Amino acid sequence: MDLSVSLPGLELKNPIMPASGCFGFGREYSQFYDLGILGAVIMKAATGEKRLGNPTPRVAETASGMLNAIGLQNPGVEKIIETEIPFLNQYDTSIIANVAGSKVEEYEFVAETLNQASSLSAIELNISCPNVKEGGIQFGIDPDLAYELTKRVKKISKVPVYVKLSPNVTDIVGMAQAIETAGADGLTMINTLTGMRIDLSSRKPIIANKTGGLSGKAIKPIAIRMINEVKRHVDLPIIGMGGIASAEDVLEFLLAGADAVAIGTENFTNPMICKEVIEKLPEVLQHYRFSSVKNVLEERVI
Amino acid sequence: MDLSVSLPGLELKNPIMPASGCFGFGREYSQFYDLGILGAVIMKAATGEKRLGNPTPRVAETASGMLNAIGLQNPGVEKIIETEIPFLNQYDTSIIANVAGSKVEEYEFVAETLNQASSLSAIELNISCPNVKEGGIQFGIDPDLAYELTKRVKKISKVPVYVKLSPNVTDIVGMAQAIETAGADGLTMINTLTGMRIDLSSRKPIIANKTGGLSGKAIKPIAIRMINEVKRHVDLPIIGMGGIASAEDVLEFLLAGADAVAIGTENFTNPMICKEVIEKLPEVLQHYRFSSVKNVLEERVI
Amino acid sequence: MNKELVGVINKNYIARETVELVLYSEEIAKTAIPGQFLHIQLPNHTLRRPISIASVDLEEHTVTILFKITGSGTQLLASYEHGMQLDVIGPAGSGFPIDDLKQDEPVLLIGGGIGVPPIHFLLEQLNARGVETKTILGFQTEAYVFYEEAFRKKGQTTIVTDDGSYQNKGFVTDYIEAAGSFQRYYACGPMPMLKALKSTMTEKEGYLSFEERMGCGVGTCLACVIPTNDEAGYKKICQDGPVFAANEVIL
Amino acid sequence: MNKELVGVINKNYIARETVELVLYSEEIAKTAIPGQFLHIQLPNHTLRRPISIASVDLEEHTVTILFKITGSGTQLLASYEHGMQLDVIGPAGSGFPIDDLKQDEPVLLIGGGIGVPPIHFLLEQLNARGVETKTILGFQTEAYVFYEEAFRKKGQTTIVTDDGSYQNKGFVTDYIEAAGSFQRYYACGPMPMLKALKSTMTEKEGYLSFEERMGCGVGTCLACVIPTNDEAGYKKICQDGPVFAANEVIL
Ligand SMILES: Cc1cc2nc3c(=O)[nH]c(=O)nc-3n(C[C@H](O)[C@H](O)[C@H](O)COP(=O)(O)OP(=O)(O)OC[C@H]3O[C@@H](n4cnc5c(N)ncnc54)[C@H](O)[C@@H]3O)c2cc1C
Ligand SMILES: Cc1cc2nc3c(=O)[nH]c(=O)nc-3n(C[C@H](O)[C@H](O)[C@H](O)COP(=O)(O)OP(=O)(O)OC[C@H]3O[C@@H](n4cnc5c(N)ncnc54)[C@H](O)[C@@H]3O)c2cc1C
Ligand SMILES: Cc1cc2nc3c(=O)[nH]c(=O)nc-3n(C[C@H](O)[C@H](O)[C@H](O)COP(=O)(O)O)c2cc1C
Ligand SMILES: Cc1cc2nc3c(=O)[nH]c(=O)nc-3n(C[C@H](O)[C@H](O)[C@H](O)COP(=O)(O)O)c2cc1C
Ligand code: FES
Ligand code: FES
Repeated sequence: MDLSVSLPGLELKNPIMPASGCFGFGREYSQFYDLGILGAVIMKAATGEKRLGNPTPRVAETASGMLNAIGLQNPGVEKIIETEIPFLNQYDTSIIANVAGSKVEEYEFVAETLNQASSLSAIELNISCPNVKEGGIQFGIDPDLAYELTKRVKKISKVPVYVKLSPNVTDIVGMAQAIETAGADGLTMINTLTGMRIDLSSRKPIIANKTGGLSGKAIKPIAIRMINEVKRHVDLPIIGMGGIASAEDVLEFLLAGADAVAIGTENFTNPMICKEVIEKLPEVLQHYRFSSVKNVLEERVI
Repeated sequence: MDLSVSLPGLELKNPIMPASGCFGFGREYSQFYDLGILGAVIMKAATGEKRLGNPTPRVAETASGMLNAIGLQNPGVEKIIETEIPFLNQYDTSIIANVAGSKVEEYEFVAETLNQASSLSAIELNISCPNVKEGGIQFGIDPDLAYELTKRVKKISKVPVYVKLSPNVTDIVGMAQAIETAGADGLTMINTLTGMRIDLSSRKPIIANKTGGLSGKAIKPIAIRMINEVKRHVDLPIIGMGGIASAEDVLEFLLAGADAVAIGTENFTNPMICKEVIEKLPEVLQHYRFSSVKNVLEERVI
Repeated sequence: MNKELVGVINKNYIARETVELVLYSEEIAKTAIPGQFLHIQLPNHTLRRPISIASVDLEEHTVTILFKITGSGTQLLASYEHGMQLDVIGPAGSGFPIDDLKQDEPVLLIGGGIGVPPIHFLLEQLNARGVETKTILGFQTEAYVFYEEAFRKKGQTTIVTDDGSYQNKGFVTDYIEAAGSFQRYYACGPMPMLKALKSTMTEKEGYLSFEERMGCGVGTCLACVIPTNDEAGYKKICQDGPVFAANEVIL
Repeated sequence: MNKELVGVINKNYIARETVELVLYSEEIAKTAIPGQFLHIQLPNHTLRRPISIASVDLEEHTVTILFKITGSGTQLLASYEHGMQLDVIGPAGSGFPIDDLKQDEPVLLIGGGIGVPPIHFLLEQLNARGVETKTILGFQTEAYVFYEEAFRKKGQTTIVTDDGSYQNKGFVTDYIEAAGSFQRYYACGPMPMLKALKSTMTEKEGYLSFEERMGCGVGTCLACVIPTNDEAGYKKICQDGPVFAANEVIL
């Protein structure tokens, strides 16, 4: 069955890719299966300089989900270009870089630097990381800031720019519209919802950063709702994510309005999940009377 | 062990009460246990006139949670005063009325009418029901409207006014502060998060209303985070809710900043849950070295 | 109605994707009437699953339920074995009214798919009271047919399959005329079937048993309402139903 | 490292709240080294649980793990019985380096509570290589003591309990001097114990095995980092560890 989809900068053999921060730069999961089967890989966030992230504990389990506050730990954009992109280049898959920063200038620098790397298919602006103290999150909750940032990065970037939306907002459509107006090529959504767990013995938050981002199956209904709402108002392609754990979930996201999907947390539960979902997708599409992924996108009623 | 707590208008023998809409007016659950053991009962929403609510299906299951879009179905405030409050009056428990409406005037009318009922301990303003088309939800996401509504109802009401916060906002603290400034006596939080599920066979949302409110264990980390954030900035007592399903959960909410708690969805999973949690709470408090509920409130570090 | 832990006595696959569970409960066996259901909790599922009572055995103190595997809840339910326990609320809902039946006229029973179990329980009770029954049962295909013998033993029985792969082909409604005269009909099955029955048999007294997605299952949350002709304008399927007179509900 | 389904061969409660599971895996039994762990999936839990390998049997192709019930995951793990299957990733992490040990000097092994299992696996391997071991094991109280015999059989062993309810009272660090000379130490246990060991034995070469809350367990998510003295500034407990040289990490 034809699973291919086309999005700006992304001619994907299938709509499945691992989500940023849940797959590192692919090295570890390449022990489990051939990364060449993936539609694309979204890399872990890149910042201007190396970052060491937050103190530990950085994760906590919740009902059907988890909290994380990694804090954008990464070796810095230059090191990523030098050592990680070449590794991924061995595989027949598209590479999307996730760009983060504290200031507009840092986003610009990271985007500009990444544009010099060969074989990068797109960048994803992470304007919504709730786990770093300064910056980042503000861009994700204020439509004017998001507009400004998107516009500035678009000016610099030759590769298509996707902007990743935070669900921690009152008006997700307003955010998406501001980003559309600024000229973004696509949206990715959703990032994590800010949450907290308290340890009863220590009487303190489990996560050292106190709050963390909630991801996993628990947030799927929120992701589906937001994607559907945005798709009804905004004309950009959407890479959907939030709790995907099966080929059925992928179809639910596509029907809701996503044009491709990313799988995050479930990689931790099942390191084979991307492969299993790709293998199962044709059967599931057929069962629900679709002839291809493109056929789903044509027939869905948003 | 002393489980009692004091909140404005509410001298509770324990901090446990069923959440609005998840216990009707208590009749059905009175078959399962004596409602007199409850700290309080929060009744199903009351509106000015009888409402028939949304078309069915009205609920859908999600991972560790559920969606609902009942749509404020209720017999109208006068009928509630006539037939439901007298029923609950048989039991030695506090009664809190949940007030909903489409316009400020409807809220005022309902609050005023309820104030004529004897033995009502407090009212809870439901400014956050995401499941009715007109009104309601706007009050819950706009701090100015929330301020105005709270102020007008406070002017009318002799019994303390609690305002129920919607989690579907960017700035929960801003909402809480507006409501505090307007003179509310307390906050209840959180209401449901707007979500959606799509049925793969029909290719349409499962819930007839399309979107529904997400509740249950899945949302607990979001509730804990929001309560904690609000408690650090606002000086009002908080009745906490969102996914409580055990006595341990109750302690987690109290440590996060709640002064009493409500149990919603878990009543459907286990109709005995309120009773079981009340019975288990002393043991759990003791295990974590607390001597009473008040002791938790004193010792917690927000 | 009560919440109790009941032991699983026996499990059988009786047709394709169709499982019969025999549960031990003195209380439910004693009090249940046809049309009532059990509201069953399953680990890691927020909502209980409503499953009709298919029969009771007063001597063995057992209650039999029968369900089709259609999703994660019924899948999990199918994994229960002898010796395990289920948390159930029940008997829930109101049943089929049968106290005012005349003795000397047959009644028509109509069951479609997973609507057959409560009709089977009803059959047994009517039989015990000496009321003659005629039954029409509809199934998807041959592989899904169950309880045929049980019905045949107790009265005239017509089996219909959607594709004609077993006995008659078509819809249950196609075979009502052939069933001859009856004083009243009772039916349980998918909504399109119930709608067709209501609109075809306008002059007959009939009782229909409905399905709807439930929250509480005990009458409190208003998830399961059905519009009615009376002043209230609605009734609750879980508590006032699942059985309603055909002429009181608006479909 | 691999993801595989392994069969449960046997389960035993060997001390209070402490369970030993014997699993069948030819591959893991063959390749595992002491200090490595299994990352175990449990139904309805988002995160896998890391549990150290406590021993392997190359003839029976089995891997033994041992854990204390401390929460919902280990509670569920304790419900596994002979015949059931577990989804595990492993052997994960790096182990205790032992290839460069001298043959003629003893090593000191220190285990605290649920840190004892990997130390036990290490004991077996050292013993097989003819390296003499001295062991100090710490437990909360008498009820929690396990594997005493296994250690005694293979070398000098000191048992310490927090409250003195069994043999010696106090902390494992109180008994290091009495253990006499050794070429190197290996330890696994709670963080305060590891910190105390590192700061007491500054001139000794030592290897410590750490615990941290994990996400992926395979080195990808950076949940489990520990600060180090090198240029990178951190290492990953799940992949680079859980065992580190005492002098490379900052505690
Ligand atoms: C009063 C009543 C009696 C019933 N009796 C029987 C019976 O005897 N045998 C039988 O096989 N089935 C019966 N059903 C239908 C049965 O409840 C559903 O098949 C079952 O709940 C599906 O659960 P699932 O987890 O397998 O499916 P999923 O689709 O995964 O369920 C998801 C959610 O939708 C609900 N749901 C899905 N389908 C239905 C449905 N048809 N009716 C109501 N809720 C649904 C589930 O309860 C659950 O909350 C009855 C339903 C009702 C309302
Ligand atoms: C490398 C390594 C090896 C381990 N080996 C063993 C062993 O051999 N025997 C044993 O009994 N325990 C061992 N542990 C600790 C064990 O992983 C935890 O006790 C277990 O994860 C608790 O899970 P739970 O669901 O019962 O507890 P919960 O508190 O409900 O767990 C909630 C979450 O916190 C994590 N967590 C809780 N406590 C710990 C902990 N101490 N370390 C890491 N994560 C934790 C859980 O993995 C889970 O993600 C080891 C830990 C690590 C990191
Ligand atoms: C451990 C962890 C780390 C993450 N790191 C990043 C990141 O660096 N950049 C980013 O844009 N999103 C990051 N995310 C968010 C995910 O990409 C994804 O948007 C979110 O987790 C929802 O998808 P899921 O439910 O499938 O995990 C991270 C999520 C997790 C769980
Ligand atoms: C079926 C259902 C109906 C509800 N009806 C109301 C309502 O009428 N008024 C209201 O303020 N909240 C209503 N709620 C929200 C709950 O009171 C509660 O805030 C929310 O469900 C979170 O708590 P929980 O996770 O314990 O259910 C309803 C929730 C559910 C599940
Ligand atoms: S399911 Fe709650 S009222 Fe019927
Ligand atoms: S747990 Fe993910 S890197 Fe160690």
